[in-house]
Amino acid sequence: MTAPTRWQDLRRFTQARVGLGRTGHAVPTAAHLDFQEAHARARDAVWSAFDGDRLAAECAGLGVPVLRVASLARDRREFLLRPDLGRRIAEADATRLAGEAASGRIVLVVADGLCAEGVQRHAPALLARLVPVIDVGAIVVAEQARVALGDAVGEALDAAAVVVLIGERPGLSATDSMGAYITWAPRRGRTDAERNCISNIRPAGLGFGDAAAKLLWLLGAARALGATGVALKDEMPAGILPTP
Amino acid sequence: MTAPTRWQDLRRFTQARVGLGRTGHAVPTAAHLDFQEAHARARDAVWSAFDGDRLAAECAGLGVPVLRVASLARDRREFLLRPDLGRRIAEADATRLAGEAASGRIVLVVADGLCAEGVQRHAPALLARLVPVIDVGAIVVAEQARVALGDAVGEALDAAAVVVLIGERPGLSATDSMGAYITWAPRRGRTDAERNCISNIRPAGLGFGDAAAKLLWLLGAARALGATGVALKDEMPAGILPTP
Amino acid sequence: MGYAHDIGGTRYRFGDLAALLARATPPRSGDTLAGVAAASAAERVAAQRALAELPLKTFLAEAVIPYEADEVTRLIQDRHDLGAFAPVAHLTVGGFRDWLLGEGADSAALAALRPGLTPEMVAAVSKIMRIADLVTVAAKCRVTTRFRNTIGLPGTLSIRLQPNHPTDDPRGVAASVLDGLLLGAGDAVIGVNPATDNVEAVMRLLEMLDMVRTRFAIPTQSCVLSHVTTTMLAMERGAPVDLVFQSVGGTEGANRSFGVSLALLKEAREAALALNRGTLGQDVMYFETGQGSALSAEAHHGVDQQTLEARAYAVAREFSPLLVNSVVGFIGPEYLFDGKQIIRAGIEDHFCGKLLGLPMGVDICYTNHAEADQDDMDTLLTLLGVAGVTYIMGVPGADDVMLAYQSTSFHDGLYARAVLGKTPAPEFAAWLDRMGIGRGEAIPPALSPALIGLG
Amino acid sequence: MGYAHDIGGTRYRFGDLAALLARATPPRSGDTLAGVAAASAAERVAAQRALAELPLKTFLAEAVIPYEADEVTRLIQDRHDLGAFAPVAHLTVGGFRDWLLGEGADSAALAALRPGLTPEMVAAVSKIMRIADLVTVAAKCRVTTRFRNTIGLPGTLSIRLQPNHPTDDPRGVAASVLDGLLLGAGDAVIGVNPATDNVEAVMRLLEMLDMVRTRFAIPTQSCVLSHVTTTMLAMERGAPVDLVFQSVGGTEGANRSFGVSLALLKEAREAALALNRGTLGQDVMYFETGQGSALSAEAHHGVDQQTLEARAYAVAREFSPLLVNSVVGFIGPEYLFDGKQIIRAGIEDHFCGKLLGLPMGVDICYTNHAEADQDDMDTLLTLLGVAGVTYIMGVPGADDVMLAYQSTSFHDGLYARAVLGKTPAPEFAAWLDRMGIGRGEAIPPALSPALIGLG
Ligand code: B12
Ligand code: B12
Repeated sequence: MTAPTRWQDLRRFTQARVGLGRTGHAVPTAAHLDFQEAHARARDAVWSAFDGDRLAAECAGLGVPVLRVASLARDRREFLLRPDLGRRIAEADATRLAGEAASGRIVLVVADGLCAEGVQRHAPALLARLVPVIDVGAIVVAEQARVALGDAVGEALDAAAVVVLIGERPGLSATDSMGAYITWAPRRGRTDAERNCISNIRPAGLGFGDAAAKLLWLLGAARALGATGVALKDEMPAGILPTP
Repeated sequence: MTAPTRWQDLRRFTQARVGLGRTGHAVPTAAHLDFQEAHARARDAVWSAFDGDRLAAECAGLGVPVLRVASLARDRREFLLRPDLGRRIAEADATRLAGEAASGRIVLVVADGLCAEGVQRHAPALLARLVPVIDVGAIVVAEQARVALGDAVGEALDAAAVVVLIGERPGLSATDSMGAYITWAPRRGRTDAERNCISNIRPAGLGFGDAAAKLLWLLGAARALGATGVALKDEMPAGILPTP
Repeated sequence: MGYAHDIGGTRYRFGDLAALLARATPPRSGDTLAGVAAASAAERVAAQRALAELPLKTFLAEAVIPYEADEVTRLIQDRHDLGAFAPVAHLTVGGFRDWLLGEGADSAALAALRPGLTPEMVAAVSKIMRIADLVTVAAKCRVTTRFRNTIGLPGTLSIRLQPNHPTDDPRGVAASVLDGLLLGAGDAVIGVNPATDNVEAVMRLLEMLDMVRTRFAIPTQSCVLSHVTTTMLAMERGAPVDLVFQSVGGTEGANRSFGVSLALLKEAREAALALNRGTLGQDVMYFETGQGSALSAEAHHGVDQQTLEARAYAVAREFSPLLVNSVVGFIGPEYLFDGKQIIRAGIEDHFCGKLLGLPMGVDICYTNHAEADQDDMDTLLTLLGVAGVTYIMGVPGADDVMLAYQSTSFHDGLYARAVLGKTPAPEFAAWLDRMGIGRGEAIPPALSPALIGLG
Repeated sequence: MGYAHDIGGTRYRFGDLAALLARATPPRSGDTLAGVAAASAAERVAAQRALAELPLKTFLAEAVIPYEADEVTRLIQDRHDLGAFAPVAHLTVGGFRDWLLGEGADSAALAALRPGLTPEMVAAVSKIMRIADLVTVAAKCRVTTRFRNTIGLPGTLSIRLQPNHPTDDPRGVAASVLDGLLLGAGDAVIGVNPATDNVEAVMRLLEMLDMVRTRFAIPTQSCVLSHVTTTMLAMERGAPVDLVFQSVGGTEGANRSFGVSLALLKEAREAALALNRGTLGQDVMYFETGQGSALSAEAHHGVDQQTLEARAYAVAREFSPLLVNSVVGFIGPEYLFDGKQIIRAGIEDHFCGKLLGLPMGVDICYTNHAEADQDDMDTLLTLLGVAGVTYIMGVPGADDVMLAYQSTSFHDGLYARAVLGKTPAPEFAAWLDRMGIGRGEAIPPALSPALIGLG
């Protein structure tokens, strides 16, 4: 590759919408319409359906119990407008989960969040890398779920830590992005200052190998510190080997 | 009264919001909040309920048949978004009306239109002045109705002319205004260019006596011309006596 | 002829040009009511992409309403100037957007292009433009008209003083006129909508307005917005008519439902020209338009309401008007549901009118059955001010006590001028200054109410 | 203490000041979610009327969140300057609106008043103001700050260049930086949101940004918007930190959920001041806020989200920031449902921030789960430009590929500057000129990509 001399050559370094050119002060028509189309798609992605059955089936082969739960949000619209409901589970569900207690072990929650598409597609790949190398008590497939739902689930299961793999809100350029939120000693009422986050997990973002490695590192550090959150800094060195 | 010297004295000549004063380029807070309150009220007025039973009962004493009809709009929301439905009546209703034929006579339609409040309150007073002096075949109380519904009603009844008394859209300063639309030889498909209109009938606008007088004049002129609409100019002289 | 485009593996088909235009339109209730709107965001984008690829020339070959069936189509096609069209003749609709936004399209180039544009071309390109695009291009357009003052100069914002009264009481109207003058309104026109169509009453109003104008020596024009036939009658009978007003629509049928035709408008204009009352110019017509009127008259031919609105501008420009405005939120939620739709439509209308060469104002307004409020109006007013709107309305306290809707107030006019650094028409600005208007709360002696019969 | 007002024969009661403020707020989903919104338009008007009659002094006597329970309340009350408050001490909230809009309230009077205002007073008055009012008053406020250039001078509009990348790849970030510079962005700050919280990665980004700035000799500042504790660690380890960033909220609890406190922010500021990297000034803090964050953290105490937002500005102003912006549509529809609510909130936030004396920018943005689109953003951008917003964001093509939301693009910044006649910060404008930026489509040699490692 030679050094870029044309503006649009900048595109080779990033997926960001650089080098669009200009007409007057506006973006050219082609770029404008690309944007409009991407917006229509991203809006649809918010409403993409989560196939919990399929996901649970795909996780079944991993050799750990696979449980199911749903938040108190009854449908997608309610989920969007009532984040409080998306964070909670029914008392009956909490009791049911308590029966499966995974005391002191790590619970992995797979949640639709703001976009089911990516989680549906990518969670199995990440789980396949993760489950063999950590002490997993259970995988919980959660529908209409926010990040903090992991606290209630982790509390019910008496987990040492909970890792929530969740659909990040869809953007124009990626509607398949996954976030991972790690909370040590999960219980209801934890704030976001008490978790750590790995974001933008997707093939065109942070790869599954890298994401699994980072999760592993953070879980190890959390165990050493006895906490996640602001107090736990990600100091994983750059050169570390990704899990296979 | 002395000549006004202060700006706000202009208010004595009109209900319009003149002489509000100013703070910088804006209206003072008091006037701003008056406006906000009036807006809340006017919006409610759009949804004010039309009590067709009561109106029909009040018209019963006038000695002409009182009929009832409703447009195809099923509720208020549909009425607002589907003016086409507010102009039409069911075939069955047309047939029913045809049985009551008022051939060659004048049909008075009382319709809720965009605001039931004023029609509910003022239509009886106007009808009381009108019915004794014109040849009325029937009074038709119409719900969820637009002006052009009168065409369908008039056609079904084979009327010489139809006069639609209808709730005008509510404004900030008047939520009880009534319009009267006159159509000679009514039949479906008439355009607004083929009607005449008397507007702003209400105590604080055009009085009932004046309105009745004008209707009388227009109906007479329409009969002479054999038409209403653009071709028929309101040339009623200013000095004419209102009906009592 | 049909059009099609694929989005995400689905092929969207559009039966003809009218369908393509309608599906490409940003969402609005009127197009849904007419059954012509896109069914999904994806279908809308597909239509926009297909539209962007369409050669502009297509609009010369294919009419959205047949030539034989509609005199507005005939007007549009007969008046089209191929020479003026040449600079953009090779472009697609998408290319035309780029051209309009580009630096080459300066005020002079845009003015030269006007006779080469049809309303359908202008409507089409607006459908693939964002609000910022529409503002940018409109702000480059210059349209100047004259009667007793100069409307539309760069850096000016004029105001129609709208002093309506529920019974047309001349003193009530006069009080509102004075209120408006004291707040700097009235340079576009002092224009009353009469509550009645009574010829005598209309003439009384015309005389009163003329009296106020001459007593106060205001460099402006007046108008009573009765039906054009009523105004013609008043002219015949010697009333002092400055401007002839009429609502117009974008199809022959819509105009018929308004009781007008191109021939009638021509006749009315000639009558007004014969009065020769203008001092600086003879632009004697005033038109109002508004999305939805053709559909309301069931004369829309399956064409979307914004394209029809642009066609109404073709009617208007035939008669060299002093003023044209869309009454954008005037009818109700069945055509423009909420503030968002009203704002978009207002910006589109202004853009289309300006691009076609009209002295375009906007009645920034809403009714109480629509989902809109003063915040939406402040927003649209500010946007239009930046876009260089020619004039807006001035209604006492924003509340029209006769038409029962909310428009911009006299105060709103002051706001827009102040915050955007705009001035009234120069002759009127000088008059305001001479009269001492705008300083303090007292009524300046030169504008004594007694002088116009208010005592 | 309770409040009440009658509307149309119904008495509406408001239990305390917080309830009164909440019920008087224009509708938004977040207040409904919190259960504090008015139940009807009539109740809202009743609350606005009661609020308009409330003496401003009440806010000094009654706290919306108890002094004992919240360090933000303590900050507000302890810092209140009775002397500065004197000019408006006799006014009600309604009278305060009139005062603000009046001619006496010029830029100097407004600046002098700042230490006398509490966020609650400012939030209260905004609730009875229309968008035009909020624009008018904000446009009169002048706030100027300095680090390596001068932000906030009249007639300027600055832009934060936001070159995010999903994996923080330095070359990817650099490409976006260059794109932005070529389109005139970056005078407010070149500020990256890091996808990871990895300290090493954050330091790599800080070094890369500093390298770009020095190679191209750009008179601006850079920032990596990691958590304040991560930035402190980076400073400790010698990274070139210009500005310390942190998200803040309007309650102690909201800040706790963000992992910060007033003491921590003070410590961070002192560390940054010690680096002494500013050339024209030492305003070293950068804060982001946004309606809804306190409720999201379940730390809202029954106070409406807009009042809490204003309280976040009290936190910000304690630390003399170079930049503060609300990320107004960033979180989602649960707090601001659609374009209309985002627009209103954006205008309120800007007004409140400016009145309290902050260098207020706005991230004009929306997410794909909200009911909003580019037209809404163009609208808010234009309004804010007229209101004199200090700075906006610049994101390649308006699409943030890491944060997954749409903000203003570099092009949008050019639009706003062009259509409103604004310029960048003067030092940056001169640099753009020197570099030959803005002329044509080629990359000027002085900005060769190879110079910053893109080859
Ligand atoms: C809305 C409105 C319009 C809209 C109607 C479109 C629509 N879909 O609603 C538009 C903008 C198109 C319009 C146009 C005109 N209008 Co108009 N309009 C009104 C307004 C503000 C409200 C009417 C209302 O609430 N109707 C009640 C609802 C329930 O009825 P509807 O079935 O939904 O609506 C129908 C009627 O409103 C009718 N209509 C509307 N205006 C007119 C005017 C005349 C003369 C007739 C016969 C019918 C008519 O058209 C609608 C569709 O069928 C009134 C003022 C008022 N306060 O009432 C003036 C008013 C009725 N209009 C008036 C006039 C003069 C006109 C025009 C003639 C102006 C012109 N010079 O072109 C035109 C043409 C009318 C026509 N022949 O078609 C005058 C009538 C004076 C008179 N006594 O004759 C009024 C009183 C006020 C005014 N000065 O503008 N109008
Ligand atoms: C929305 C958002 C926010 C919102 C969250 C409010 C809300 N109600 O949604 C606000 C603006 C408040 C926010 C704040 C911050 N955020 Co944030 N945020 C995001 C964003 C854009 C989307 C998250 C999402 O889609 N979640 C999925 C949905 C389904 O989950 P949810 O339950 O609805 O939302 C919860 C999480 O999003 C969580 N959350 C949001 N941000 C962060 C950050 C951290 C470190 C943690 C642990 C949790 C967390 O808070 C929400 C409410 O509980 C991501 C980027 C991305 N592409 O994902 C960045 C992101 C997660 N945030 C980030 C950061 C750094 C922050 C801040 C620490 C910034 C600062 N310096 O203060 C703060 C503080 C966070 C905290 N401790 O509370 C980084 C995290 C980097 C990392 N790997 O640790 C990200 C990746 C991007 C970025 N650089 O800004 N954020």
